[in-house]
Amino acid sequence: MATTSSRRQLGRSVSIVGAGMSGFGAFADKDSRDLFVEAFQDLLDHLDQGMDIEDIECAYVGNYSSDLFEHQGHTAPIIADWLGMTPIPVTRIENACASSGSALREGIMAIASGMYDIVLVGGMEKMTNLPTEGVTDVLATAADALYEVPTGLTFPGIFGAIAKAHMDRYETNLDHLLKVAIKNHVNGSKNPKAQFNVTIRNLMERRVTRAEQRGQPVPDYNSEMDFLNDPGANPWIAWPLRLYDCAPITDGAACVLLVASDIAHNFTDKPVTIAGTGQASGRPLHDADELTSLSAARTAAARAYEMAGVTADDIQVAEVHDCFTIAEIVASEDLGFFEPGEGARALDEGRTALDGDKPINTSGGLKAKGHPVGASGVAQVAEIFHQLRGEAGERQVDNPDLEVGLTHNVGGTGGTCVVNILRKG
Amino acid sequence: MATTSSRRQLGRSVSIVGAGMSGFGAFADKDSRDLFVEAFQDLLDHLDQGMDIEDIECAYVGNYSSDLFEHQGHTAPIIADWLGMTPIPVTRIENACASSGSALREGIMAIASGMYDIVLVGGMEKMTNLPTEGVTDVLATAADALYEVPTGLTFPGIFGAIAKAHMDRYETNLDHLLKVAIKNHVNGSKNPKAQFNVTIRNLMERRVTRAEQRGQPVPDYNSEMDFLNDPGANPWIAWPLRLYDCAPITDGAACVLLVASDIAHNFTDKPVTIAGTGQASGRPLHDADELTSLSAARTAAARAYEMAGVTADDIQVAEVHDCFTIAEIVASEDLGFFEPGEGARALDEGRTALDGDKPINTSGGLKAKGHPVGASGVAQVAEIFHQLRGEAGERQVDNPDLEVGLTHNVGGTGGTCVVNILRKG
Amino acid sequence: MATETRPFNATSFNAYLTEDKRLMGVRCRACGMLSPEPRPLCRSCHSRDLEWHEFSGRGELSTFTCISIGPVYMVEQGFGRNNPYCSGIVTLEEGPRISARILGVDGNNPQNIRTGMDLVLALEEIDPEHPSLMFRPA
Amino acid sequence: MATETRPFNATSFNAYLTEDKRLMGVRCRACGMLSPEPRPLCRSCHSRDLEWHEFSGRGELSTFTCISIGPVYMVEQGFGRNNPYCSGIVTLEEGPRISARILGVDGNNPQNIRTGMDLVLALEEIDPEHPSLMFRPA
Ligand SMILES: [Zn+2]
Ligand SMILES: [Zn+2]
Repeated sequence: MATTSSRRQLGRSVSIVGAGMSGFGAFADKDSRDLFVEAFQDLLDHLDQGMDIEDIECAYVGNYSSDLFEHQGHTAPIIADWLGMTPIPVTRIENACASSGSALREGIMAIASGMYDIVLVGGMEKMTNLPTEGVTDVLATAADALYEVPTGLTFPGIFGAIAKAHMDRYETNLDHLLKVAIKNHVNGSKNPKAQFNVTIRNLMERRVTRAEQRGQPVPDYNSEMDFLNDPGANPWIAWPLRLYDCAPITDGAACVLLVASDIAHNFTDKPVTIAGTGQASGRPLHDADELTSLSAARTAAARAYEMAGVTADDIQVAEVHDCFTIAEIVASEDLGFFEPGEGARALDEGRTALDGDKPINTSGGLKAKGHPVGASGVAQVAEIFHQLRGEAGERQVDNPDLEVGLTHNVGGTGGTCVVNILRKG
Repeated sequence: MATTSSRRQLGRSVSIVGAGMSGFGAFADKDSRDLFVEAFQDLLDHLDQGMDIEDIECAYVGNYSSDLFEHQGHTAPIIADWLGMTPIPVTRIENACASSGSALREGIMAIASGMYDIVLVGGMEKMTNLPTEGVTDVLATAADALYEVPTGLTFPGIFGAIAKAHMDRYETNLDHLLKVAIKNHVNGSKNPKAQFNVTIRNLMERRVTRAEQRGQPVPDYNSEMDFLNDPGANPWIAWPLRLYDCAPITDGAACVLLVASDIAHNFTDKPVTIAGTGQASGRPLHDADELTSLSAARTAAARAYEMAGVTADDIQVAEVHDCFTIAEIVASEDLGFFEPGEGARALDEGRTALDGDKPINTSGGLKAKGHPVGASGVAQVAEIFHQLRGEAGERQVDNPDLEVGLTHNVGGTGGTCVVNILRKG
Repeated sequence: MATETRPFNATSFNAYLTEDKRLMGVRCRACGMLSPEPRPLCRSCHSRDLEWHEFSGRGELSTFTCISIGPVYMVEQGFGRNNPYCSGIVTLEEGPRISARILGVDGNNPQNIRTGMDLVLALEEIDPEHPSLMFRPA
Repeated sequence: MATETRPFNATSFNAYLTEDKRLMGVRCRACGMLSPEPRPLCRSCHSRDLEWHEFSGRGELSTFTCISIGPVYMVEQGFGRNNPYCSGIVTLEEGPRISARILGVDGNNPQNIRTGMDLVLALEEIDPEHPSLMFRPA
């Protein structure tokens, strides 16, 4: 019937020329507009050749639920006003925890369409003003309110069920989950913006010291694993997931500046190009093709690889959506980095560590960097931007040929997945 | 610094080839996914040459706050699943009552970018499951939660304050507001999909009949104005606005099918082209340039006119955002149809009636057709689509040269405004 | 059956479950697709020719979790850190899967809960005010 | 002043209002822009060189509405169809406008409420738990 071309090519190329992040953490005094301004100021402060804010023509704001967290809908024009950008068009994009991953795509297409040359894309979430049960309720709205939520399934619960299925089917065990947390905290300890700028070993030592100081029984930990297996230190959230399997509750914002590639050199000598982008939708876990994989991630990755003309083997650094430890293992398989069921072994072999052949979540990931849900997709892109430009400091991947990186951003339990592939230059 | 071209041209032209609407009204049994499917089925049933659903490559869902209305966030993948479209990328767009106006723009840019050829854009809102105070609270989240909402200002309240300013400054009076309602109900009475498919005269007669049947005192109405001035029939909501000045609380959905213009004739012999589109952001009323105008509407209109290469005089039919009666008067001035302060006189002269020289809200507008906020922007586009194709039935504008129509979709109290200009062919 | 004229939506699903004590979903007359969630459009072949279909309520446990930190409404029912509850994915004997609470298992001892075990719908446990699917070991 | 080191945000705004009984906004040192809402970036010239600025609390009523159907928290305070309250836009004597509750006027007789009338901040009426600007006729 209709002619659908198989090409997925942009009418013109789009580059990232700047990135910024607010601090990630718990900030009682800050509303989401304050966090967004902080991220934007960080972007401006690090933009190689500066810019005139008036040149920004359009903006996108990824946000999951200021509605429920702050009783504030319609956040886009507020952000515009707080950035001094009124009356440019500003639009909020919501795809749960993939909100700003999707927002980035809208920014890319807005430029590729010919409508705009310079677009700001950001995301933010202000989460810590609700108690944990309140946050649990809000995050549950990313699942199906009619057929999932009434069964008591929470966001950690659904990933817990994925973990159980993965452990049933493959060699994955509880220790593998914890190893993801240990690795990502090691990376986070090298990231000054991370909510947990600290290793799990440090956290373990602090707990011992505190017990000593208080004259309480001193735990006898021989390793991080001992600490993480102590139910007092690491209680169950949704078996088989414990506290340290879960990304924290975080306030934060991130943004990037996108421009048409033909003007990128007006902003920086080191732009990063959008090589490929893919997004896909998925169904509730009970309707998933597999209980051990997110089909939307596989589809989104396939499209992004095709558009970029690369394969999984070409990816040299990746930020993946480790909202829970199991999610990183599943992501590493869905993205084709490892065969299905081989993610845990790759972890054992240190392949995904900062000095491995496939470094994953150099920023600390959502687990250690923090997970202000609406900001996470763009914060991932900011990390790859810094890695490809060789400016990631202590956590810089040690690879002189670093050229291609990937981000993998998941909404809810796989209802949305966005994969972006970035290339240096 | 950066080179910003002044062109606002799409890389390729985009056409609308189909439109659908659910019924608009109060539907206790229907969730928003049911409403969206109903609108999509209406679209399919009226698509001139049919289509294969599998050809749709991408979709956008405009929705204001299923989060607060249904405790359901992340609606996009649910809509995809319910339409049988998983795994295509689907993204929710939120700009308050302009959500689906903004969604349409994303759909336009997605095609113009070269990424997709065939895109579904819709919107929906399920509002009637909350009591009126609850709806008032939800709608208030479109205003500023920090500096507007705590002062008790509601959504009708802010438009009430605009009405008062307009009456202070210009010749506008309370009767003019009511005349908007009377006109739009006349149009709505000719629209079978309208929530109020009935004139205000009919409503007045029903009230008289009911009083007679019940043996109650029979009101002595000589005209609709008598009826509308009866505080029992038309109580104050936010002075100077009464019940009949306000769009109703509505459940509903609408959608349109966008395609690259070069394949439009695969779907229909009567496509409608996107000639121009503009969006702008605005500030809270207290920070507006004028208390009698929405600056975002003026900016969005200027951009849309420029892109389409037309002026206000060229617009032959318009759907404007009459969330309140005063909003239609202000819109008719902001769009340049009439000079500032002349909107009320134009109404007196019947210029905006169905048989006037500038017919506005032929569908009945938000006032009579209903205002499921996330759906309204696309429902407006559906109306202009039908008008330009000469298929608006009883409410068809009687103009053999009808070629150019406009939609004006406002988020909140002017924080967002989207103006689209459509051209036949 | 008179009930078969109900619209395909969650209201009908819950009414069947709580009033008629039946697990009713839909079947596509065009391609045979079965869905316990009553949807108005077949997601496999996009046909709109669907009919109500009764599921037996028998199935097996495909995966599960035991939740210690629940949403407010589960906390209000007394669940929590010391009393986790089990929810999971049930594969119905007709093929489709569905999410459900799993009753009659010990949330404090998940290692004793066996995936693959047979389950039946626990209709009598369903709260008409807050309907949700509940299964128990067969 | 020690207080001038507070961050430019709503928490500081409300603390000034309820604890210090002052209406504190910001002034741009680069262009002079005044804003009663404390924003960290000048929206006129995009400078980040702002300072706290105290507003006198005097102004005039620019427009208003009398609200019969209020949000839940106003209904809980006894406002409603028979007891509408007045909210409006106040132009501060320093120039900027701001939204506020308007006290000391009869919400049932809006025709007697005069735009242009002088107003003063009613600091004593502000609820520290739910701070919002309140003005009354001067
Ligand atoms: Zn079928
Ligand atoms: Zn300034």
